[in-house]
Amino acid sequence: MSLMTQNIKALLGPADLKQGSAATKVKRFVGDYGILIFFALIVIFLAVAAPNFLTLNNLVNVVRQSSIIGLIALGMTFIMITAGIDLSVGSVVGLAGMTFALLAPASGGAFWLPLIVGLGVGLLVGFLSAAMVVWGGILPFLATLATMAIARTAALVITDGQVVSGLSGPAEWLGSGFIGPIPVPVIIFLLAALLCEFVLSRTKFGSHVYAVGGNEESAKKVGISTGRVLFMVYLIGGVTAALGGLVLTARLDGAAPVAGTGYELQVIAAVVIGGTSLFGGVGTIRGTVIGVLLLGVVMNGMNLMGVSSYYQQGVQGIILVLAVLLNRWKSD
Amino acid sequence: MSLMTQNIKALLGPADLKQGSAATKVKRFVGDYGILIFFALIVIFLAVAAPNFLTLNNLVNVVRQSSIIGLIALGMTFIMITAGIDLSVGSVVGLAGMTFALLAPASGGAFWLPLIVGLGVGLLVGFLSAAMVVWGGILPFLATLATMAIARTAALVITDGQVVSGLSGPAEWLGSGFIGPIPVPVIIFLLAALLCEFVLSRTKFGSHVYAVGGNEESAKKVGISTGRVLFMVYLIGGVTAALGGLVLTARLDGAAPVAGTGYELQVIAAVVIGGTSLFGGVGTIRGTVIGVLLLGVVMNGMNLMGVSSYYQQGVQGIILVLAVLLNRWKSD
Amino acid sequence: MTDAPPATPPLVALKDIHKTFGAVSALRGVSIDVQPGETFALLGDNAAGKSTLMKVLTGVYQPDRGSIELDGKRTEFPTPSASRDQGVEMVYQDFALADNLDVRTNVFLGREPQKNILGPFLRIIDRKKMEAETKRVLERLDIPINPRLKVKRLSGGQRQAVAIGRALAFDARLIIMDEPTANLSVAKVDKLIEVTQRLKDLGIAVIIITHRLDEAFAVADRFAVMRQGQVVGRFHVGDVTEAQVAHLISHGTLDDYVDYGDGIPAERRKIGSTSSMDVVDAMATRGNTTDGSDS
Amino acid sequence: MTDAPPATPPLVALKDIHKTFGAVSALRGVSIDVQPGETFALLGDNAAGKSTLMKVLTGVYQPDRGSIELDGKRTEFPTPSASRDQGVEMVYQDFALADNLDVRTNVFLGREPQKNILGPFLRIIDRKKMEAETKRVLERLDIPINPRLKVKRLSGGQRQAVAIGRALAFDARLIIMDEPTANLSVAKVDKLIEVTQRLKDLGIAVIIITHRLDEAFAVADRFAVMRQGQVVGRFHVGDVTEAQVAHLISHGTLDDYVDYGDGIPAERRKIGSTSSMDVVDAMATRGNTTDGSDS
Amino acid sequence: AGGSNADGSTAGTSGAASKTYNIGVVVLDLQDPDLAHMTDAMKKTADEKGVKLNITDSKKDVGSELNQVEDLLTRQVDAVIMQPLDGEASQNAAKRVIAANIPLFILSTEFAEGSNVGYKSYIGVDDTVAGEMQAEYLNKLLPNGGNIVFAAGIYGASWTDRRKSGFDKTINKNFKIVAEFQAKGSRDEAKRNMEDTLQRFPSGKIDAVVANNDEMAIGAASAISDAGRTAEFKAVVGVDGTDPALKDIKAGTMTATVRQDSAGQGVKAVEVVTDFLKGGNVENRYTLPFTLITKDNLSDFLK
Ligand SMILES: Nc1ncnc2c1ncn2[C@@H]1O[C@H](COP(=O)(O)OP(=O)(O)OP(=O)(O)O)[C@@H](O)[C@H]1O
Ligand SMILES: Nc1ncnc2c1ncn2[C@@H]1O[C@H](COP(=O)(O)OP(=O)(O)OP(=O)(O)O)[C@@H](O)[C@H]1O
Ligand SMILES: [Mg+2]
Ligand SMILES: [Mg+2]
Repeated sequence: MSLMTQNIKALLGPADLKQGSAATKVKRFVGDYGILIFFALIVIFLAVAAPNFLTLNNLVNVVRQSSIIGLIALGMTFIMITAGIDLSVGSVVGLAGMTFALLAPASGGAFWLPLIVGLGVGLLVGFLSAAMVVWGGILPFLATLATMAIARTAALVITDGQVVSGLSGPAEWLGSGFIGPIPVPVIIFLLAALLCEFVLSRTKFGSHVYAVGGNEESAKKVGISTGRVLFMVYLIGGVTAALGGLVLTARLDGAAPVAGTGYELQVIAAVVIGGTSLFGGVGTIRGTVIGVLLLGVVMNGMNLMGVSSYYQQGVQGIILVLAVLLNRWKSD
Repeated sequence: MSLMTQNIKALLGPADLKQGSAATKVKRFVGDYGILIFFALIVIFLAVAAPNFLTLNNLVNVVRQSSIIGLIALGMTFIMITAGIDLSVGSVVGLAGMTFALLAPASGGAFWLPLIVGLGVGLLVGFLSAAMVVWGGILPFLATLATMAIARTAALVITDGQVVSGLSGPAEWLGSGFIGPIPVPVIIFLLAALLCEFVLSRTKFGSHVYAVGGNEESAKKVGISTGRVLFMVYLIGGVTAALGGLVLTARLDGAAPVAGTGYELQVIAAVVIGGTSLFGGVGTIRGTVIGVLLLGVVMNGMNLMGVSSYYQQGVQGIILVLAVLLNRWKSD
Repeated sequence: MTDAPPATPPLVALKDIHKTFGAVSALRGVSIDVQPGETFALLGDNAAGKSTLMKVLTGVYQPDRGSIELDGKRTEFPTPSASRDQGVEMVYQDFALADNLDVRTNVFLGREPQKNILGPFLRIIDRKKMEAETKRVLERLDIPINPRLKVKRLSGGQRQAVAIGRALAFDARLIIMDEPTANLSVAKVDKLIEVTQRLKDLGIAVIIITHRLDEAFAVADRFAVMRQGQVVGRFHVGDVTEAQVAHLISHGTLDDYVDYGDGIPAERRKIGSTSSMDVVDAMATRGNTTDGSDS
Repeated sequence: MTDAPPATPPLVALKDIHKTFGAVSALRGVSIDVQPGETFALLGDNAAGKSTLMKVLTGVYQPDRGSIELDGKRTEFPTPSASRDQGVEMVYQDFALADNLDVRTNVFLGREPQKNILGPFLRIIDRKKMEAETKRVLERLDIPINPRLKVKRLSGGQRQAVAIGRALAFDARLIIMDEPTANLSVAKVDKLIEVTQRLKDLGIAVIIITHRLDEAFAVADRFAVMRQGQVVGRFHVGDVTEAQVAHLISHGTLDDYVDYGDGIPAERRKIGSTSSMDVVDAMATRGNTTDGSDS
Repeated sequence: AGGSNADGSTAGTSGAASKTYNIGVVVLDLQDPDLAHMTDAMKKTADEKGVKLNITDSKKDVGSELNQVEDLLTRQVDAVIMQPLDGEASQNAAKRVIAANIPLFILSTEFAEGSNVGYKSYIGVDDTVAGEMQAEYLNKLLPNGGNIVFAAGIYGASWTDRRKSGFDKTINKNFKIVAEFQAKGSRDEAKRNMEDTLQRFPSGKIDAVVANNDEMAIGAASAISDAGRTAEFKAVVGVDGTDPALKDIKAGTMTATVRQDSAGQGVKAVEVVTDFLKGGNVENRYTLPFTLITKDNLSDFLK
């Protein structure tokens, strides 16, 4: 409970020196909360301009849609804070989802088994990436480009390019069920986000993640086992991507081997909008959550307003720039 | 002429301290030439294993296929050495090619006009990216993600999603012509590569590109106008991507608004295989050229050997890892 | 504590400079001036604002308030390049080197010598010349370094030498050195002192920031002492003792200074007393309250 | 130049250490040993190999040849964490700070204190404790810094203080300080000397690398002089003069040392001579052969 | 199919038995389930016929398509079966084959009207017809029209453009497309877009969903049933006739699909090419029919 309140306090802003002139204060406020303010502005705009936007139904809808990208983005945040990147997440979504879909009908009611195997697949791919990065000394971009190719190949070969359809009831519940008024994917996402926020901001391991990203050599010199930290983040990245894949599969009641293609770019965009630097050392889970929701709300809003698909990409690009301009204040 | 010999010398390896034990020498040799050796090994393997690989016809074919990705990779090398990235190249290929295809038939024989306008489109997108990066202080990843979206939208809107076909003869020559035994795209690529190699390794501007990527703050402190350098590299990136788009359009005798989708990843992979770091400060054009050819040869070889397309991605991934493992020696 | 107004305008004058970073006021109305050809020492405690003041002068920071005058004319340095173009060279405390580049390239960064090829319009970098000049400058500083070594491979002192070499390699009117001797060995320090004295003979002004008072007294004509973002004293070098200056640096005033006549600053007298020993005592008694094991 | 074999095994002994980087032989057979509780100074010219030797001892580098003994038992430090676990703390010459993190986090990096929540299995970082301890350590060094400031915002001396504070904040058996006073002001240097002396009283061994001979003579029991990757002299502190050591550092031998009886090293005598003035002369006459304009 | 098998065996005895023909195949996207299905069928037929297939993938990129064709030419295949990515932009690749004097067969996608690529034969369907059949189905089902949500594939891709234009031409004036989104053929994107669209239009404002392929129709249907609004929709119609779509029709979440016999096209293509190589005569066009599948005739197709 006290943990919760502390987290809420953390969400409201970083503790920092709070002295200084009024102008400085305003600037610091915008810097700290820029993306939040921007998010609020967009929500207000859509509440006015987009019919039905501000209905409970639609808001639940947006969060549910965002929860898959959101889950993947959680792990990506860890990885990017270490100055890494994971391009394989999209294909992990495909492969893990595929595994899940293949095993789920066979296992009947006991959907824990396919769930664990699916997550295991994510762990395995994360392990491969980590091994290349840590033991092979290969740049994350390339290592995960390789695992991306390998995982996608595996998904295609396993099913010979076919779609796997028809999950069992409990498995489907993962994607379409509700607990009270809240969809299951949303609950999974929120729980995972809280856990990640806790780990990243409160634990020793979290602190080391920032250290590795800030200055890997210094981190090594003070005795942090940087290899272990890197291993962990890629494993986390693999698991969250796999979890995203399971939820996606459950949501679509089937898995295509190409599912998740191109997700990596969306996920990275959301994480960066949330204030995580590609160069490592900086970033928060709460920022990522906002980044994910911001992208989700914009897409939803454009659909509600009936913006043509032709223009949607362009509008998204512009929103992106605006969001980041606000984030920039922070780095000063 | 003397310039040429110097460049060839440069291609053969960096001038460095050449003392040290025999083992050190071997290690340094492999470090300096690792990717070249690896490239040679692959070529030898394919010469034996892949029927028709070592025919003049096929070799010309491979280089011609690689020349488009190659052109784009030249500009990307500049950008990545400054620790930047350009995700918009794929959509610049689409937009510039589209412009070229729209103007080429109308201009009859004078294909210089559409050519210049096409390149101008590339410059414009590059300018947009640069403005966001330099004036807006937006991270290159996001700035170019935005220009990517904007350029793609523009291409779709201009032609309402339709393919533009039927270039005039001289325009087609750009893609399918020969000068002597050498295809025009290859000549364009080689000339552009030589020019870029010259600029990057011999001129003041080139030296500043490395400085900005190595330590932007230090570069600023010694009086380098880092903004100007960044502007230049994004303009170069825009022009080379546009040139790639023109050649692609000419080669296909038509332009689809979605042409070039996903090229950015291929290009970045080639550049990184060639030894350029995502974190900036390191890289060469000659490395990029080898990276591009390596990817091209591998794809071609797999096709000639009849490797199933399902496995091709996986094989590519593994080759990538091997190539990079060799490059890693260098950074020690 | 007052200077007689000089006949010629100062080479450079900083007037009432203010600079705030977030909640920290680094400079709170600082004015100094340096005469042409003069060697000027800027002294002060850690975090007094010395480096910040010099970065204002080289265009790295823009002051919140205050002005810069060059040869008596008000000027602005919006970028380091503007300042460098006016003949101001600086050895930064963090060296401002690009680790990925070799020594010669670092020395000539931003000022690469060029030579013509194919006529005057196509010019390339003259690496040979860079190498030769780099060798010369470093050898004369008595710190020979292979000009083709990457800077990241160098020892602490070698890095510092490259930073100093860069400032010396060009025709400057004013050379600013921010703790240039921090990582240099004894003989190298002496050499740098020599070089600085020689610069004076050539009419090149020098501002040196240092914590070694003996060095400051060996080279400087005048100096200023900063404390907490303000100047607390300006002296000609003969007017005060090292002991007095040391007192001023730590206390910001000479009012409570006691002269023992032997030149030992009051601070040093305290050595051996128990005033600030508790930190170490605390270490001895802390025991295992701090968890030292890795995660 | 020879030590009597000590009765107890040395705390740490480095034996015949070799280390080569590419073409550069940084260490060519170096042996030193440090007794428990002893303060040991490692002296030497720039690029002599001092920092490299210490990085071998803290597990940053692996030696090409040679061995490390701890309490007389042969050991290996494959990683810095292995060395730190044995109670070896080091203040690195480049500080080894993570610029993106705040002061307290840097001080406790790798050793974060934790507290239990929900039982002993769920433990979180105790930031309050980190903050309090950080404040204490830095205040006792007389360099108070807000523990929540990002390190990249700090002045040169403040950064150095954080690095020193980190080494002092834990229970060490051996503290290595690589030029810890380089960026510190006079009073802070004195404070650090005090702290070092106090460490000795507590039985904590210290290895200090410094170019300031007065500091070395003020704190050290013994010292070694390195030159070009080898040890060229080992002394007890009373056995030689500062002047002799300075000569040894620059020349690698005492054979040609001339004692003027006043303790001024031969090097300093040369000040004012014309031996190495040509660099500056060259600067004056070079004119515009070097193109200084920006591209 | 039995007949052509017999043809193959007679040709086999006519002396050319020693020669195994190599046929190059360029498919537009092997990661597409429907096309994967098709190539599987082609491989099986090839095995039966004793010819060798070299299947390559142009990965939905015209540049890569041209590369694949060039590589096939380098391998000196005896014939090329090409599934053009685009009716216009793929012509250059096709001409490359003709120029190399290798017989070319076009599978599934036709070149633009009026173009003269000298291929031996076209085997496939006319995507325009699929769109027309979707429209006719709606015209008949809802003579008074209604509001349609349209799930488009990839703008600029010929299968999308043709199916869409066939639909637009044929649908009667009483219908109105009130929303259209590009879901790139993916179930995932279609579901997301449909969810938003359902938010935008409350009950009673939409009557039908038309999708350019089955995956998108399935995604849209899934969004509708999640929202509990299945009953509102009089029609949810796709194209392809994939197994999951048939299941959805059975379950009542989809109402119809237009089956294109992808596997049948592939089999036919291999048969035609083999005939040609063995000296047989081939026609210029083999058009395979589409079939409308609804609940009524579902049992004929469900396995
Ligand atoms: N970029 C910055 N952002 C925030 N604070 C800064 C910045 N640069 C300097 N400061 C603060 O300004 C004050 C003065 O710093 P400065 O570097 O000028 O000190 P200094 O006199 O050079 O000290 P030292 O002798 O330790 O190098 C310090 O408190 C420092 O924390
Ligand atoms: N990582 C490295 N790669 C290559 N060469 C290195 C590396 N580290 C040190 N060296 C070389 O080893 C030699 C000794 O360096 P070291 O840093 O140990 O000197 P030092 O005695 O600490 O000098 P200083 O007093 O200047 O700090 C130098 O010539 C240096 O260039
Ligand atoms: Mg300073
Ligand atoms: Mg050192």
